[in-house]
Amino acid sequence: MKRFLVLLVSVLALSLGIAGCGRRSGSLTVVGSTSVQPFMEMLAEKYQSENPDIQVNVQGGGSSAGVKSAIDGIADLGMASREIKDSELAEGITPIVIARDGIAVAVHPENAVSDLTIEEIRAIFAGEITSWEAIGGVGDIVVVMREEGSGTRGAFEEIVMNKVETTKDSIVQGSTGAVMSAIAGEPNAIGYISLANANATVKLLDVNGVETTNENILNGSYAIARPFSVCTKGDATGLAKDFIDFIMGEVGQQVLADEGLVVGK
Amino acid sequence: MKKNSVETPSTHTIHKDPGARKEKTIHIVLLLAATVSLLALFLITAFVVGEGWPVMVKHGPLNLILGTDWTPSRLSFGMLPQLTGTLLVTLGALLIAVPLGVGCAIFLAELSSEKVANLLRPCISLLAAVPSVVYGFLGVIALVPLLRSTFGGSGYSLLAGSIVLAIMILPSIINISEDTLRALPIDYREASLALGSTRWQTIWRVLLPAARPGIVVSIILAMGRAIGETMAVMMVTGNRAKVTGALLDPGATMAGTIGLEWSYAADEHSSALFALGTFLFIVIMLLNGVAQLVTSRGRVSQ
Amino acid sequence: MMQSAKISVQDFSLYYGAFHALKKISLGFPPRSLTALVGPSGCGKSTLLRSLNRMNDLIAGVRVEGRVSLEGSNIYDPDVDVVPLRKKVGMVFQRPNPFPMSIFENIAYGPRVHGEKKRSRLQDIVEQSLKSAALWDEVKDRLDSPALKLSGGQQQRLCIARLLAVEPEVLLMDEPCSALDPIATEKVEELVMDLKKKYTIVVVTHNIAQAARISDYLAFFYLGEMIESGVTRQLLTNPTKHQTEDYLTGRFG
Amino acid sequence: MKKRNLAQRTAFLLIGASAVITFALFALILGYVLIKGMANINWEFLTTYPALMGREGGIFPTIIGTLVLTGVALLIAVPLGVAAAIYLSEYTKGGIGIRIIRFAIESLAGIPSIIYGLFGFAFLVTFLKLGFSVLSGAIALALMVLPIIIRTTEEAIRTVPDDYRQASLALGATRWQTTSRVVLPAALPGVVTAVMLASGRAVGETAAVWLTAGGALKLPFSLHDPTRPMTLHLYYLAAEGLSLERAYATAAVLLVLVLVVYSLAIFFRQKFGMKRR
Repeated sequence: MKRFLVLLVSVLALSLGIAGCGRRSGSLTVVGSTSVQPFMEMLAEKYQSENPDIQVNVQGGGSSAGVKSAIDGIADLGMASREIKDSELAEGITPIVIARDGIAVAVHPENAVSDLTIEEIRAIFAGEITSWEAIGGVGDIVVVMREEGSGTRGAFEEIVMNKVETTKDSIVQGSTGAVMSAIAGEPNAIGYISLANANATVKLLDVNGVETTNENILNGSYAIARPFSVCTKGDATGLAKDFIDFIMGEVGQQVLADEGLVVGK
Repeated sequence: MKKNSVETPSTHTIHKDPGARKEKTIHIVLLLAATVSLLALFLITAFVVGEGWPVMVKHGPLNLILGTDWTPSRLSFGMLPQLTGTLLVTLGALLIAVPLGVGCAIFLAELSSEKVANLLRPCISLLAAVPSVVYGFLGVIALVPLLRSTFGGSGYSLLAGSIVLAIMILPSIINISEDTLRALPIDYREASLALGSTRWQTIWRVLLPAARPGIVVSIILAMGRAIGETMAVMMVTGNRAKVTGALLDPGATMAGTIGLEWSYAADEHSSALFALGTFLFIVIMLLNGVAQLVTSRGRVSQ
Repeated sequence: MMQSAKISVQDFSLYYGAFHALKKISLGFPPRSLTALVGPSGCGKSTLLRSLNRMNDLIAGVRVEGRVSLEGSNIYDPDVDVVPLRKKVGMVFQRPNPFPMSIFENIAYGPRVHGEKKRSRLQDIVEQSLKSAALWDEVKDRLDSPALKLSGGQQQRLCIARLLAVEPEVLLMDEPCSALDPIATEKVEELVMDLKKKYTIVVVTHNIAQAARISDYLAFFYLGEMIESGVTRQLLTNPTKHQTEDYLTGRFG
Repeated sequence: MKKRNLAQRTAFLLIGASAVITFALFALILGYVLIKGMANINWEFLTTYPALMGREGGIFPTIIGTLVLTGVALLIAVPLGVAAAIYLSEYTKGGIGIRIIRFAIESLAGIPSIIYGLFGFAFLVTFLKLGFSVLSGAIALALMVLPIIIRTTEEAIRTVPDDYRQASLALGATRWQTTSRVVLPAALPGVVTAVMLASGRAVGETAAVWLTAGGALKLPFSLHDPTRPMTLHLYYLAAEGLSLERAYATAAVLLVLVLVVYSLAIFFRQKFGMKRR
């Protein structure tokens, strides 16, 4: 039983002691947007294979948690899938856009509609058009949206809604995947998703007659896209700068392009 | 003549024995371990309430509770949609789970043979072990499509949440209700049967009323579980932040909204989620209090 | 009797909350002899026994007045540590209560908690104690088997052996045979007769015949009071108080 | 007379139906997940790293994540919980302070896991700057399972007969000697039950670790590394629609682990003759 006491005391000491000690050198912690996370993990994998002594920890948590972690020094790099807010810039955050992700408007594959104007999309998401009949389809529209605060939603509202409020009469899902499965299971659904994560279970609509492709985003004819960025407190230095340089270099940008993101100016 | 009060032996002995000091140290270490729970409760309260405080102060708790518009991007934090959503989902779950659970408890305690009961009882305990995210997963792939094809609409609905929750809270209702029924003295049954009542009359008029405190406790505890459940509910309810009275509508709950939005929430939005958490915390603590009160009143083993 | 007593109580009263359980008891227990406490249920005899090594401390709301002297010093003095006290004044309970351990571990428990670590020394103590408790021959081949597998009488003798292993000076026995059959009772009684040559023993019993067989002195209790005490044979043949006579002739209890 | 029989027959029919429905549900849920999942489980799935966020490959790091989080949580919670249970059952007879502590324990037991998550995020991750890490997740889990350990252990200790304590004390053993050498060994099966119930809860938890452990799909090499347990991985697989087969398989692995742990708990509890909660 003495051992039991020793154990008790040492666990207490351990948990307190560990709280105080520092991180290994040669490691980077990247925290933030779950949309950027998969791409960052691939970048980290590539980077570590070139620099075997360096550990890159990539964690989710969301854009805000990422930026906040960078401000608080919990993370070396924050990841954001939305514009950096003024309040965050005021804390000395330096963002770098590493790629852009198109936001596609998606419907059920069997939906007759395949092209909408941006005004029609706005009217649908504002709850002004509630029936497909008004725009060439059948049935009542079921709107699927991302949750409040999501980068995809933020970008969609900023670019498409133009200060018009979105309807409350919608299903709200926590991820692009969940939005897609809601649309795939509901013939009358419409929603917006990350282009890089889109798959064949849903049909992507043309907007103003322009197909949703990376080329069209790059040439500016398809305007709904959001920035993926990493950020540091102040200017990046040391390992963090090295990793950012890698991401912005040829190899890094190619990894992102291969995964369906829009890179380059 | 000397008077000695002998309530705790250690208080009035002088520790000449060298071992006594060790005893005292152990006593203190154990006491400290016991107070960790209190410390944890204090810290949880302080940090959840503390983080939610700015929004509480800025908007006023009453405005938050009664506000019907939840639009964090416009800094509008009406929480009535989540409050009513939580209430509806929970009531729906209880409506399904209480009759099933109490029925099942009666079956196990009064009707089935001991052999069958001993076989079935572990199954219920195992049902309680299934992680909530597994229920959520099954809800998305099986229940939502089923509701869609049965009732129309998208299938994502408060009803879907209620059904998933009902399954999740069934085991605790069955367990506690059965324990309470079994703890009733055999005399009750004999007395009632000796008066010529049928078994059902005995159960309905004698045993169930006598077991009421235990069953009530089981329902209150199940309610707490249902109100606080996050993952499973968030995955199937559709999370629409709009006040509704219809179980077939999509809707949001307090816990579900926190789970859904915490990762992207910044500044005031984040604080608002903690405020939502504070209300959730208050509701749960009230339920806990009631459960503890009923328990100590009815001397029910829980 | 008082002067030569190993342990004695003087003007001793005990309360459970408001209930006055022992009323100003004065009684001495002579060394190397057996004193039996008798009386009907609830008369306070067990309470008095448990006061002699302060086992009553474990019950909430107990309050005592008066003295219990062990070799002249009051065991209720504030500077007394109950741990060495209970080592000196050991107790055997109504129901045999061996620990759920092996026979060996049961006996070795006491010496161990008092600091004995050497295995060879412990083995000696176990053998010696079991021999003193007249159990050695029955269990010497299975010291590692669980104590709870022994019969009731063997368990009770094991408990006595366990007590002897800590080298007490006073043995308190609370109806030690009430849970045993007649044959086991006989064996325990034989053991007790043997032990009283070395130890001061106090036995609570409601079996008058047993008290007559084993005790040197007798004290009769009724409703929290000690009615009378004296040499066993005299008291049994010639009680001076009518309550004692009523009890002995079986009118109550 | 007939009417009474009819009432009884109807009632018993309904009761029987509720039992049948409950157990059919039980069989359906477990059977569905296990059958669907087992088809996709093989040695490779259990021992290889996921690729493309889990669309391909196995779940090895998430199994380790679950085990490490649970292990560290127990390392913190078991000594604390057992010590607290000992204090409450052996060292005190009540009083206002003890009533408050008991209230705190009962309250902790009722607090939903999302609140533990919020607390962990605000206090451990941000305030103590432990970051999204194994340690943050494990501490949040430890506090969550603490009441389970305390209550189950206390109950086990209470079933130890008072005879043992009295015998030990009467031999001149101190309270701690009595507790550690006699009472605890006798209550050991109950303590094991407590540990099993707590690990089952920790293994199955999602919300509390989601907000505290980070969720990186990597092996954690120190307490400061982030990690992703199986529950969280299943959530991502299901919610992000990454891979349905892998979601089933992960759910099955998770379920098997939890069921094994709970079965052990039930086994020890029945062996020990304790009551269910």
